[in-house]
Amino acid sequence: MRYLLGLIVGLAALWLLLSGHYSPLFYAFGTGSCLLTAWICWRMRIVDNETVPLHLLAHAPVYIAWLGWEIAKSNGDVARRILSPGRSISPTMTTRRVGPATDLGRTIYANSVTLTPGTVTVGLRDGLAEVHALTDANARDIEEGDMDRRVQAFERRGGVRDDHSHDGG
Amino acid sequence: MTVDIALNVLLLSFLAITGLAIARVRNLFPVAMLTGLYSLLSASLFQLLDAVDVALTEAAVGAGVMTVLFLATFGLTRAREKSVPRSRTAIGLVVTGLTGAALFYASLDMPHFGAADTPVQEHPLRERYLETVREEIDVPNAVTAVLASYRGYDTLGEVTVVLTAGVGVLMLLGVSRRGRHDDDKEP
Amino acid sequence: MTALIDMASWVLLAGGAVFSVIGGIGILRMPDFYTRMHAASITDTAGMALMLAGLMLQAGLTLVTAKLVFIMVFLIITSPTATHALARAALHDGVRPQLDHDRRRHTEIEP
Amino acid sequence: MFLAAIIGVAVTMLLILIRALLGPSAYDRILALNLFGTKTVLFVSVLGFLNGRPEFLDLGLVYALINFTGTIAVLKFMQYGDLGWDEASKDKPDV
Repeated sequence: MRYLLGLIVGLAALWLLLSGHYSPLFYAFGTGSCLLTAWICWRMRIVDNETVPLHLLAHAPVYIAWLGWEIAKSNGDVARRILSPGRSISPTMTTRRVGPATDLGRTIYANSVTLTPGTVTVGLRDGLAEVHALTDANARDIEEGDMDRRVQAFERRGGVRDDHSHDGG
Repeated sequence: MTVDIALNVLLLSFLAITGLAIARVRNLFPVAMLTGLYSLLSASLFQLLDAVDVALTEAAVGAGVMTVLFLATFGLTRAREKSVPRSRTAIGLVVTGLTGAALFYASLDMPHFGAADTPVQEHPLRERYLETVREEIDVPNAVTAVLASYRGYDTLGEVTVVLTAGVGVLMLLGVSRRGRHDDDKEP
Repeated sequence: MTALIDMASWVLLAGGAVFSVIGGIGILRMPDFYTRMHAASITDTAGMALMLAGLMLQAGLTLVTAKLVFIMVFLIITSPTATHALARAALHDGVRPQLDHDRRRHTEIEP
Repeated sequence: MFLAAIIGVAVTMLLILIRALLGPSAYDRILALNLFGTKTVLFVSVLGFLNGRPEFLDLGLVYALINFTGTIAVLKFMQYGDLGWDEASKDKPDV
Protein backbone atom coordinates (compact mmCIF):
# COMPACT_ATOMS: atom_id res chain seq x y z
CA MET A 1 0.00 0.00 0.00
CA ARG A 2 2.88 2.30 0.88
CA TYR A 3 4.39 1.65 -2.53
CA LEU A 4 1.12 2.26 -4.35
CA LEU A 5 0.75 5.62 -2.60
CA GLY A 6 4.36 6.44 -3.42
CA LEU A 7 3.72 5.59 -7.06
CA ILE A 8 0.64 7.81 -7.22
CA VAL A 9 2.47 10.72 -5.61
CA GLY A 10 5.38 10.24 -8.00
CA LEU A 11 3.11 10.12 -11.03
CA ALA A 12 1.23 13.20 -9.87
CA ALA A 13 4.49 15.11 -9.45
CA LEU A 14 5.60 14.00 -12.91
CA TRP A 15 2.30 15.11 -14.40
CA LEU A 16 2.36 18.49 -12.67
CA LEU A 17 5.88 19.18 -13.88
CA LEU A 18 5.31 18.10 -17.45
CA SER A 19 1.88 19.64 -17.95
CA GLY A 20 2.40 23.31 -17.32
CA HIS A 21 -1.34 24.05 -17.41
CA TYR A 22 -3.12 24.50 -14.13
CA SER A 23 -6.89 24.71 -14.37
CA PRO A 24 -9.69 22.51 -12.97
CA LEU A 25 -10.21 20.71 -16.29
CA PHE A 26 -6.53 19.79 -16.49
CA TYR A 27 -6.35 18.75 -12.85
CA ALA A 28 -9.20 16.36 -13.60
CA PHE A 29 -7.40 14.93 -16.62
CA GLY A 30 -4.19 14.61 -14.61
CA THR A 31 -5.85 12.89 -11.66
CA GLY A 32 -7.60 10.49 -14.02
CA SER A 33 -4.46 9.54 -15.89
CA CYS A 34 -2.39 9.10 -12.71
CA LEU A 35 -5.01 6.87 -11.12
CA LEU A 36 -5.44 4.86 -14.31
CA THR A 37 -1.68 4.30 -14.59
CA ALA A 38 -1.42 3.34 -10.93
CA TRP A 39 -4.33 0.93 -11.31
CA ILE A 40 -2.77 -0.72 -14.37
CA CYS A 41 0.56 -1.09 -12.55
CA TRP A 42 -1.18 -2.51 -9.51
CA ARG A 43 -3.09 -4.96 -11.68
CA MET A 44 0.16 -6.04 -13.33
CA ARG A 45 1.50 -6.64 -9.81
CA ILE A 46 4.65 -4.68 -10.40
CA VAL A 47 4.14 -2.23 -7.54
CA ASP A 48 6.69 -3.35 -4.97
CA ASN A 49 9.92 -2.26 -3.35
CA GLU A 50 11.79 -2.92 -6.58
CA THR A 51 9.77 -0.70 -8.92
CA VAL A 52 9.03 1.95 -6.31
CA PRO A 53 12.25 2.04 -4.29
CA LEU A 54 11.05 4.45 -1.64
CA HIS A 55 13.51 3.12 0.89
CA LEU A 56 16.46 4.19 -1.27
CA LEU A 57 15.15 7.68 -1.95
CA ALA A 58 16.58 9.37 1.14
CA HIS A 59 20.08 8.07 0.58
CA ALA A 60 20.17 8.43 -3.18
CA PRO A 61 21.69 11.95 -3.29
CA VAL A 62 24.85 10.82 -1.48
CA TYR A 63 25.36 7.90 -3.82
CA ILE A 64 24.53 9.92 -6.93
CA ALA A 65 26.98 12.65 -5.93
CA TRP A 66 29.73 10.07 -5.42
CA LEU A 67 28.89 8.35 -8.71
CA GLY A 68 28.86 11.68 -10.54
CA TRP A 69 32.35 12.44 -9.26
CA GLU A 70 33.60 8.99 -10.32
CA ILE A 71 32.06 9.45 -13.77
CA ALA A 72 33.69 12.87 -14.12
CA LYS A 73 37.10 11.45 -13.22
CA SER A 74 36.91 8.51 -15.59
CA ASN A 75 35.54 10.73 -18.35
CA GLY A 76 38.67 12.83 -18.18
CA ASP A 77 40.82 9.72 -18.19
CA VAL A 78 39.14 8.05 -21.15
CA ALA A 79 39.00 11.33 -23.11
CA ARG A 80 42.76 11.70 -22.61
CA ARG A 81 43.34 8.16 -23.86
CA ILE A 82 41.23 8.76 -26.95
CA LEU A 83 43.15 11.91 -27.84
CA SER A 84 46.65 10.70 -27.02
CA PRO A 85 48.49 9.46 -30.10
CA GLY A 86 49.49 5.83 -30.29
CA ARG A 87 47.96 2.98 -28.39
CA SER A 88 47.19 3.98 -24.82
CA ILE A 89 44.66 1.32 -23.95
CA SER A 90 44.94 -2.20 -22.63
CA PRO A 91 41.53 -3.86 -22.92
CA THR A 92 40.91 -6.29 -20.09
CA MET A 93 38.09 -8.62 -19.15
CA THR A 94 37.59 -9.53 -15.54
CA THR A 95 34.98 -10.95 -13.22
CA ARG A 96 33.96 -9.92 -9.77
CA ARG A 97 31.64 -11.44 -7.23
CA VAL A 98 28.90 -8.88 -6.69
CA GLY A 99 28.32 -7.80 -3.11
CA PRO A 100 24.78 -6.31 -3.11
CA ALA A 101 22.22 -8.82 -1.93
CA THR A 102 19.08 -7.75 -3.76
CA ASP A 103 18.42 -7.77 -7.49
CA LEU A 104 17.88 -4.03 -7.35
CA GLY A 105 21.25 -3.50 -5.67
CA ARG A 106 22.97 -5.67 -8.26
CA THR A 107 21.30 -3.77 -11.06
CA ILE A 108 22.37 -0.46 -9.56
CA TYR A 109 25.91 -1.81 -9.32
CA ALA A 110 25.98 -3.13 -12.89
CA ASN A 111 24.49 0.06 -14.28
CA SER A 112 26.90 2.22 -12.30
CA VAL A 113 29.82 0.21 -13.69
CA THR A 114 28.48 0.61 -17.21
CA LEU A 115 27.72 4.30 -16.76
CA THR A 116 31.31 4.98 -15.76
CA PRO A 117 33.35 5.35 -18.94
CA GLY A 118 36.13 2.78 -19.13
CA THR A 119 34.13 -0.13 -17.74
CA VAL A 120 31.12 -1.98 -19.11
CA THR A 121 29.26 -4.85 -17.45
CA VAL A 122 28.83 -7.46 -20.15
CA GLY A 123 27.34 -10.18 -18.01
CA LEU A 124 25.64 -10.53 -14.65
CA ARG A 125 24.76 -14.02 -13.61
CA ASP A 126 24.82 -16.08 -10.42
CA GLY A 127 26.21 -13.13 -8.48
CA LEU A 128 29.18 -12.82 -10.84
CA ALA A 129 29.67 -9.67 -12.85
CA GLU A 130 31.70 -9.92 -16.03
CA VAL A 131 33.30 -6.58 -16.87
CA HIS A 132 35.09 -5.32 -19.93
CA ALA A 133 37.51 -2.55 -19.05
CA LEU A 134 39.31 -0.18 -21.37
CA THR A 135 42.55 -0.37 -19.42
CA ASP A 136 44.18 -2.68 -16.96
CA ALA A 137 43.88 0.02 -14.29
CA ASN A 138 40.11 0.26 -14.80
CA ALA A 139 39.86 -3.49 -14.37
CA ARG A 140 41.90 -3.35 -11.14
CA ASP A 141 39.53 -0.69 -9.79
CA ILE A 142 36.65 -3.07 -10.40
CA GLU A 143 38.50 -5.94 -8.74
CA GLU A 144 39.28 -3.80 -5.72
CA GLY A 145 35.56 -3.15 -5.42
CA ASP A 146 35.23 0.39 -4.13
CA MET A 147 32.02 0.88 -6.11
CA ASP A 148 30.73 -2.49 -4.93
CA ARG A 149 31.13 -1.43 -1.30
CA ARG A 150 29.45 1.91 -1.98
CA VAL A 151 26.42 0.22 -3.53
CA GLN A 152 26.28 -2.20 -0.62
CA ALA A 153 26.38 0.63 1.87
CA PHE A 154 23.72 2.50 -0.10
CA GLU A 155 21.54 -0.59 -0.15
CA ARG A 156 22.03 -1.28 3.58
CA ARG A 157 21.35 2.30 4.64
CA GLY A 158 18.16 2.03 2.62
CA GLY A 159 16.98 -0.57 5.11
CA VAL A 160 17.63 -3.90 3.44
CA ARG A 161 19.15 -5.68 6.41
CA ASP A 162 20.07 -8.83 4.65
CA ASP A 163 23.02 -9.93 6.70
CA HIS A 164 23.91 -13.20 5.06
CA SER A 165 27.60 -13.39 4.40
CA HIS A 166 29.07 -12.73 0.99
CA ASP A 167 32.30 -14.22 -0.13
CA GLY A 168 33.57 -10.78 -1.04
CA GLY A 169 35.66 -10.00 -4.05
CA MET B 1 18.21 32.76 -40.53
CA THR B 2 21.54 31.67 -41.99
CA VAL B 3 21.87 29.30 -39.05
CA ASP B 4 18.53 27.77 -39.92
CA ILE B 5 19.60 27.33 -43.52
CA ALA B 6 22.91 25.77 -42.46
CA LEU B 7 21.12 23.35 -40.12
CA ASN B 8 18.64 22.49 -42.86
CA VAL B 9 21.48 21.76 -45.27
CA LEU B 10 23.25 19.68 -42.64
CA LEU B 11 20.21 17.58 -41.75
CA LEU B 12 19.29 17.14 -45.40
CA SER B 13 22.79 15.93 -46.24
CA PHE B 14 22.61 13.49 -43.31
CA LEU B 15 19.29 12.34 -44.76
CA ALA B 16 20.85 11.90 -48.18
CA ILE B 17 23.77 9.89 -46.77
CA THR B 18 21.37 7.69 -44.82
CA GLY B 19 19.17 7.25 -47.90
CA LEU B 20 22.14 6.19 -50.03
CA ALA B 21 23.26 3.78 -47.32
CA ILE B 22 19.76 2.27 -47.15
CA ALA B 23 19.84 1.77 -50.91
CA ARG B 24 23.30 0.19 -50.88
CA VAL B 25 23.24 -2.14 -47.87
CA ARG B 26 22.05 -5.65 -48.79
CA ASN B 27 21.59 -6.98 -45.26
CA LEU B 28 18.15 -5.72 -44.27
CA PHE B 29 18.94 -5.72 -40.61
CA PRO B 30 21.03 -2.54 -40.57
CA VAL B 31 18.55 -1.14 -43.08
CA ALA B 32 15.77 -1.36 -40.48
CA MET B 33 17.92 0.61 -38.08
CA LEU B 34 18.92 3.10 -40.74
CA THR B 35 15.26 3.80 -41.52
CA GLY B 36 14.79 4.54 -37.83
CA LEU B 37 17.68 6.98 -38.11
CA TYR B 38 16.07 8.48 -41.19
CA SER B 39 12.88 9.11 -39.21
CA LEU B 40 14.76 10.74 -36.36
CA LEU B 41 16.52 13.01 -38.83
CA SER B 42 13.31 13.97 -40.60
CA ALA B 43 11.69 14.61 -37.22
CA SER B 44 14.54 17.01 -36.42
CA LEU B 45 13.89 18.71 -39.74
CA PHE B 46 10.21 19.07 -38.88
CA GLN B 47 11.18 20.66 -35.60
CA LEU B 48 13.40 23.06 -37.49
CA LEU B 49 10.28 24.02 -39.48
CA ASP B 50 8.38 24.61 -36.18
CA ALA B 51 6.05 21.65 -36.84
CA VAL B 52 6.52 20.02 -33.47
CA ASP B 53 3.36 17.91 -33.58
CA VAL B 54 4.41 16.41 -36.91
CA ALA B 55 7.89 15.81 -35.52
CA LEU B 56 6.45 13.96 -32.52
CA THR B 57 4.34 11.73 -34.73
CA GLU B 58 7.19 11.09 -37.12
CA ALA B 59 9.49 10.08 -34.27
CA ALA B 60 6.94 7.84 -32.58
CA VAL B 61 5.70 6.13 -35.72
CA GLY B 62 8.78 6.23 -37.93
CA ALA B 63 11.50 5.48 -35.43
CA GLY B 64 9.47 3.58 -32.86
CA VAL B 65 6.69 1.53 -34.39
CA MET B 66 8.17 1.07 -37.86
CA THR B 67 11.40 -0.41 -36.52
CA VAL B 68 9.44 -2.87 -34.43
CA LEU B 69 7.25 -3.82 -37.38
CA PHE B 70 10.28 -4.26 -39.63
CA LEU B 71 11.90 -6.54 -37.08
CA ALA B 72 8.72 -8.52 -36.56
CA THR B 73 8.61 -9.01 -40.33
CA PHE B 74 12.20 -10.22 -40.39
CA GLY B 75 11.21 -12.74 -37.76
CA LEU B 76 8.85 -14.28 -40.29
CA THR B 77 10.89 -13.79 -43.46
CA ARG B 78 14.55 -13.49 -44.31
CA ALA B 79 16.57 -10.45 -43.37
CA ARG B 80 18.55 -10.33 -46.58
CA GLU B 81 17.66 -8.57 -49.79
CA LYS B 82 17.39 -10.73 -52.90
CA SER B 83 19.93 -9.66 -55.47
CA VAL B 84 18.36 -7.99 -58.47
CA PRO B 85 19.85 -7.83 -62.01
CA ARG B 86 21.37 -4.50 -62.92
CA SER B 87 18.90 -3.81 -65.75
CA ARG B 88 16.03 -3.81 -63.28
CA THR B 89 17.79 -1.52 -60.83
CA ALA B 90 18.30 0.88 -63.74
CA ILE B 91 14.54 0.99 -64.31
CA GLY B 92 14.08 1.67 -60.59
CA LEU B 93 16.59 4.50 -60.75
CA VAL B 94 14.79 6.08 -63.69
CA VAL B 95 11.38 5.84 -62.00
CA THR B 96 12.73 7.28 -58.76
CA GLY B 97 14.53 10.04 -60.62
CA LEU B 98 11.40 11.02 -62.54
CA THR B 99 9.24 11.01 -59.40
CA GLY B 100 11.82 13.11 -57.60
CA ALA B 101 12.00 15.56 -60.48
CA ALA B 102 8.20 15.85 -60.58
CA LEU B 103 8.04 16.50 -56.84
CA PHE B 104 10.80 19.07 -57.12
CA TYR B 105 8.94 20.76 -59.98
CA ALA B 106 5.74 20.79 -57.93
CA SER B 107 7.55 22.31 -54.96
CA LEU B 108 8.43 25.35 -57.09
CA ASP B 109 4.75 26.31 -57.01
CA MET B 110 4.56 26.15 -53.24
CA PRO B 111 4.58 29.40 -51.24
CA HIS B 112 7.80 30.21 -49.44
CA PHE B 113 8.25 29.08 -45.84
CA GLY B 114 6.47 31.54 -43.57
CA ALA B 115 5.02 33.59 -46.46
CA ALA B 116 2.19 35.91 -45.36
CA ASP B 117 -0.05 35.71 -48.44
CA THR B 118 -1.01 32.03 -48.30
CA PRO B 119 -4.47 30.51 -47.73
CA VAL B 120 -3.27 29.32 -44.31
CA GLN B 121 -2.80 32.93 -43.25
CA GLU B 122 -5.64 34.57 -45.15
CA HIS B 123 -8.57 32.17 -44.93
CA PRO B 124 -11.41 33.63 -42.80
CA LEU B 125 -11.81 30.35 -40.92
CA ARG B 126 -8.40 30.83 -39.35
CA GLU B 127 -9.56 33.98 -37.52
CA ARG B 128 -12.65 32.19 -36.34
CA TYR B 129 -10.72 29.26 -34.90
CA LEU B 130 -8.13 31.42 -33.20
CA GLU B 131 -10.70 33.81 -31.69
CA THR B 132 -13.46 31.50 -30.55
CA VAL B 133 -11.43 28.49 -29.50
CA ARG B 134 -11.12 29.62 -25.88
CA GLU B 135 -14.87 30.00 -25.40
CA GLU B 136 -15.87 26.97 -27.40
CA ILE B 137 -13.35 24.32 -26.34
CA ASP B 138 -11.35 25.85 -23.45
CA VAL B 139 -8.01 24.23 -24.15
CA PRO B 140 -4.88 26.37 -24.29
CA ASN B 141 -3.61 25.18 -27.66
CA ALA B 142 -5.60 26.04 -30.78
CA VAL B 143 -4.07 23.20 -32.78
CA THR B 144 -5.13 20.73 -30.09
CA ALA B 145 -8.65 22.13 -30.16
CA VAL B 146 -8.87 21.72 -33.93
CA LEU B 147 -7.40 18.23 -33.80
CA ALA B 148 -9.32 16.86 -30.88
CA SER B 149 -12.66 18.58 -31.33
CA TYR B 150 -13.33 20.35 -34.62
CA ARG B 151 -12.03 17.36 -36.53
CA GLY B 152 -12.28 14.78 -33.80
CA TYR B 153 -13.19 11.83 -36.01
CA ASP B 154 -10.11 12.35 -38.12
CA THR B 155 -8.01 12.40 -35.00
CA LEU B 156 -9.63 9.24 -33.73
CA GLY B 157 -7.89 7.46 -36.60
CA GLU B 158 -4.58 9.03 -35.66
CA VAL B 159 -4.97 8.06 -32.03
CA THR B 160 -5.26 4.47 -33.22
CA VAL B 161 -1.68 4.87 -34.42
CA VAL B 162 -0.59 5.92 -30.94
CA LEU B 163 -2.37 2.91 -29.50
CA THR B 164 -0.38 0.72 -31.87
CA ALA B 165 2.81 2.28 -30.53
CA GLY B 166 1.68 1.43 -26.99
CA VAL B 167 1.00 -2.17 -27.97
CA GLY B 168 4.46 -2.32 -29.53
CA VAL B 169 6.08 -1.19 -26.30
CA LEU B 170 4.12 -3.71 -24.25
CA MET B 171 5.16 -6.44 -26.66
CA LEU B 172 8.81 -5.45 -26.40
CA LEU B 173 9.06 -5.28 -22.68
CA GLY B 174 7.61 -8.77 -22.46
CA VAL B 175 4.76 -7.85 -20.15
CA SER B 176 2.21 -9.90 -22.05
CA ARG B 177 4.20 -13.12 -21.95
CA ARG B 178 1.20 -15.05 -20.72
CA GLY B 179 -0.73 -14.54 -23.94
CA ARG B 180 1.84 -16.17 -26.13
CA HIS B 181 1.31 -19.64 -27.56
CA ASP B 182 3.63 -21.67 -29.64
CA ASP B 183 1.10 -22.23 -32.40
CA ASP B 184 1.07 -18.60 -33.52
CA LYS B 185 4.48 -19.01 -35.05
CA GLU B 186 4.16 -19.51 -38.78
CA PRO B 187 6.61 -21.90 -40.42
CA MET C 1 24.72 37.75 -11.61
CA THR C 2 22.97 37.02 -14.88
CA ALA C 3 26.24 37.47 -16.72
CA LEU C 4 27.90 35.03 -14.34
CA ILE C 5 25.20 32.38 -14.91
CA ASP C 6 25.42 32.98 -18.64
CA MET C 7 29.16 32.49 -18.51
CA ALA C 8 28.83 29.27 -16.50
CA SER C 9 26.21 27.92 -18.87
CA TRP C 10 28.41 28.72 -21.88
CA VAL C 11 31.32 26.91 -20.30
CA LEU C 12 29.11 23.90 -19.66
CA LEU C 13 27.70 23.92 -23.19
CA ALA C 14 31.14 24.22 -24.75
CA GLY C 15 32.46 21.49 -22.46
CA GLY C 16 29.58 19.24 -23.44
CA ALA C 17 30.25 19.87 -27.12
CA VAL C 18 33.97 19.13 -26.68
CA PHE C 19 33.36 15.87 -24.80
CA SER C 20 30.75 14.82 -27.29
CA VAL C 21 33.16 15.36 -30.19
CA ILE C 22 35.94 13.51 -28.32
CA GLY C 23 33.58 10.58 -27.90
CA GLY C 24 32.81 10.74 -31.61
CA ILE C 25 36.52 10.63 -32.42
CA GLY C 26 36.88 7.69 -30.05
CA ILE C 27 34.09 5.82 -31.84
CA LEU C 28 36.08 6.11 -35.03
CA ARG C 29 39.51 5.51 -33.53
CA MET C 30 39.02 2.61 -31.14
CA PRO C 31 40.10 -0.77 -32.51
CA ASP C 32 37.18 -3.06 -31.71
CA PHE C 33 33.50 -3.01 -30.78
CA TYR C 34 33.97 -3.29 -27.02
CA THR C 35 36.47 -0.45 -26.78
CA ARG C 36 34.19 1.70 -28.94
CA MET C 37 31.52 1.26 -26.29
CA HIS C 38 33.76 3.05 -23.80
CA ALA C 39 34.16 5.96 -26.18
CA ALA C 40 30.41 6.01 -26.69
CA SER C 41 29.83 6.24 -22.97
CA ILE C 42 31.82 9.50 -22.88
CA THR C 43 29.38 11.26 -25.16
CA ASP C 44 26.51 9.66 -23.30
CA THR C 45 27.63 10.81 -19.84
CA ALA C 46 29.90 13.87 -19.92
CA GLY C 47 28.69 15.26 -23.23
CA MET C 48 25.03 14.81 -22.39
CA ALA C 49 25.19 15.91 -18.75
CA LEU C 50 27.28 19.02 -19.33
CA MET C 51 25.17 20.14 -22.24
CA LEU C 52 21.86 19.63 -20.46
CA ALA C 53 23.25 21.33 -17.35
CA GLY C 54 24.22 24.30 -19.51
CA LEU C 55 20.69 24.44 -20.89
CA MET C 56 19.27 24.21 -17.36
CA LEU C 57 21.25 27.27 -16.30
CA GLN C 58 19.84 29.13 -19.30
CA ALA C 59 16.28 28.13 -18.46
CA GLY C 60 16.46 29.00 -14.76
CA LEU C 61 13.90 27.68 -12.31
CA THR C 62 11.11 26.87 -14.75
CA LEU C 63 9.23 23.88 -16.04
CA VAL C 64 11.76 23.72 -18.86
CA THR C 65 14.44 22.84 -16.32
CA ALA C 66 12.17 20.14 -14.90
CA LYS C 67 11.86 18.65 -18.37
CA LEU C 68 15.62 18.81 -18.86
CA VAL C 69 16.04 16.98 -15.57
CA PHE C 70 13.64 14.29 -16.79
CA ILE C 71 15.51 13.92 -20.06
CA MET C 72 18.75 13.57 -18.14
CA VAL C 73 17.31 11.00 -15.74
CA PHE C 74 15.83 8.97 -18.61
CA LEU C 75 19.11 8.98 -20.47
CA ILE C 76 21.14 8.14 -17.37
CA ILE C 77 18.93 5.15 -16.64
CA THR C 78 18.42 3.89 -20.19
CA SER C 79 21.85 4.43 -21.69
CA PRO C 80 23.76 1.94 -19.51
CA THR C 81 20.92 -0.54 -19.86
CA ALA C 82 21.09 -0.31 -23.64
CA THR C 83 24.90 -0.51 -23.59
CA HIS C 84 24.81 -3.53 -21.32
CA ALA C 85 22.20 -5.29 -23.45
CA LEU C 86 24.27 -4.54 -26.53
CA ALA C 87 27.51 -5.83 -25.00
CA ARG C 88 25.84 -8.96 -23.67
CA ALA C 89 24.21 -9.67 -27.02
CA ALA C 90 27.52 -9.21 -28.83
CA LEU C 91 29.35 -11.52 -26.44
CA HIS C 92 26.56 -14.05 -26.64
CA ASP C 93 26.79 -13.91 -30.42
CA GLY C 94 30.49 -14.76 -30.30
CA VAL C 95 31.97 -11.33 -31.06
CA ARG C 96 35.30 -11.76 -29.31
CA PRO C 97 36.98 -8.77 -27.72
CA GLN C 98 40.62 -8.00 -28.49
CA LEU C 99 42.19 -8.29 -25.06
CA ASP C 100 45.52 -7.53 -23.50
CA HIS C 101 44.62 -9.29 -20.27
CA ASP C 102 41.90 -11.78 -19.54
CA ARG C 103 41.30 -12.35 -15.85
CA ARG C 104 37.89 -13.92 -16.07
CA ARG C 105 37.38 -16.62 -13.50
CA HIS C 106 35.03 -18.65 -15.65
CA THR C 107 34.75 -19.24 -19.35
CA GLU C 108 31.13 -19.17 -20.34
CA ILE C 109 31.70 -18.20 -23.92
CA GLU C 110 31.91 -21.00 -26.40
CA PRO C 111 34.98 -20.82 -28.62
CA MET D 1 26.78 29.94 -27.72
CA PHE D 2 23.95 27.54 -28.44
CA LEU D 3 25.41 27.61 -31.91
CA ALA D 4 28.74 26.20 -30.68
CA ALA D 5 26.90 23.47 -28.82
CA ILE D 6 24.80 22.56 -31.82
CA ILE D 7 27.87 22.51 -34.05
CA GLY D 8 29.54 20.17 -31.56
CA VAL D 9 26.54 17.86 -31.61
CA ALA D 10 26.38 18.00 -35.41
CA VAL D 11 30.06 17.08 -35.77
CA THR D 12 29.56 14.20 -33.36
CA MET D 13 26.55 13.06 -35.37
CA LEU D 14 28.69 13.09 -38.51
CA LEU D 15 31.42 11.01 -36.85
CA ILE D 16 28.86 8.54 -35.54
CA LEU D 17 27.24 8.35 -38.97
CA ILE D 18 30.60 7.43 -40.47
CA ARG D 19 30.94 4.62 -37.94
CA ALA D 20 27.40 3.46 -38.70
CA LEU D 21 28.26 3.25 -42.39
CA LEU D 22 31.65 1.62 -41.86
CA GLY D 23 30.31 -1.06 -39.57
CA PRO D 24 31.96 -3.53 -39.71
CA SER D 25 29.73 -5.70 -37.49
CA ALA D 26 26.00 -5.25 -36.92
CA TYR D 27 26.77 -4.43 -33.27
CA ASP D 28 28.94 -1.50 -34.28
CA ARG D 29 26.02 -0.19 -36.28
CA ILE D 30 23.56 -0.64 -33.41
CA LEU D 31 25.97 1.13 -31.06
CA ALA D 32 26.32 3.97 -33.54
CA LEU D 33 22.58 4.26 -34.12
CA ASN D 34 21.76 4.19 -30.41
CA LEU D 35 24.30 6.92 -29.90
CA PHE D 36 22.96 8.86 -32.86
CA GLY D 37 19.55 8.74 -31.19
CA THR D 38 20.84 10.25 -27.94
CA LYS D 39 22.68 12.89 -29.98
CA THR D 40 19.38 13.70 -31.69
CA VAL D 41 17.86 14.24 -28.25
CA LEU D 42 20.60 16.76 -27.47
CA PHE D 43 20.23 18.26 -30.93
CA VAL D 44 16.51 18.97 -30.61
CA SER D 45 16.93 20.23 -27.03
CA VAL D 46 19.59 22.74 -28.02
CA LEU D 47 17.65 23.57 -31.18
CA GLY D 48 14.63 24.51 -29.04
CA PHE D 49 16.77 26.99 -27.13
CA LEU D 50 18.44 28.25 -30.30
CA ASN D 51 15.05 29.08 -31.80
CA GLY D 52 13.87 30.58 -28.52
CA ARG D 53 11.18 27.94 -27.96
CA PRO D 54 12.46 25.71 -25.15
CA GLU D 55 8.91 24.50 -24.47
CA PHE D 56 9.42 22.03 -27.28
CA LEU D 57 11.57 19.85 -25.05
CA ASP D 58 8.80 17.25 -24.94
CA LEU D 59 10.17 16.15 -28.26
CA GLY D 60 13.49 15.39 -26.61
CA LEU D 61 11.74 13.35 -23.91
CA VAL D 62 9.88 11.30 -26.50
CA TYR D 63 13.06 10.72 -28.52
CA ALA D 64 14.94 9.50 -25.47
CA LEU D 65 12.28 6.87 -24.79
CA ILE D 66 11.80 5.82 -28.41
CA ASN D 67 15.51 5.44 -28.91
CA PHE D 68 15.74 3.16 -25.90
CA THR D 69 12.84 0.94 -26.93
CA GLY D 70 14.21 0.82 -30.48
CA THR D 71 17.60 -0.40 -29.32
CA ILE D 72 16.12 -2.98 -26.99
CA ALA D 73 13.82 -4.17 -29.80
CA VAL D 74 16.75 -4.66 -32.15
CA LEU D 75 18.76 -6.52 -29.53
CA LYS D 76 15.84 -8.70 -28.56
CA PHE D 77 15.35 -9.57 -32.19
CA MET D 78 19.02 -10.41 -32.60
CA GLN D 79 19.07 -12.64 -29.58
CA TYR D 80 15.82 -14.48 -30.04
CA GLY D 81 15.04 -13.92 -33.70
CA ASP D 82 11.63 -12.79 -32.59
CA LEU D 83 9.93 -10.12 -30.54
CA GLY D 84 7.73 -10.36 -27.50
CA TRP D 85 9.28 -13.48 -26.18
CA ASP D 86 11.39 -13.93 -23.13
CA GLU D 87 13.75 -16.66 -22.08
CA ALA D 88 12.28 -16.68 -18.60
CA SER D 89 8.81 -17.57 -19.82
CA LYS D 90 9.92 -21.12 -20.58
CA ASP D 91 10.35 -22.29 -17.04
CA LYS D 92 8.80 -19.54 -14.95
CA PRO D 93 5.29 -18.40 -15.79
CA ASP D 94 4.59 -14.93 -14.49
CA VAL D 95 1.87 -14.07 -12.00
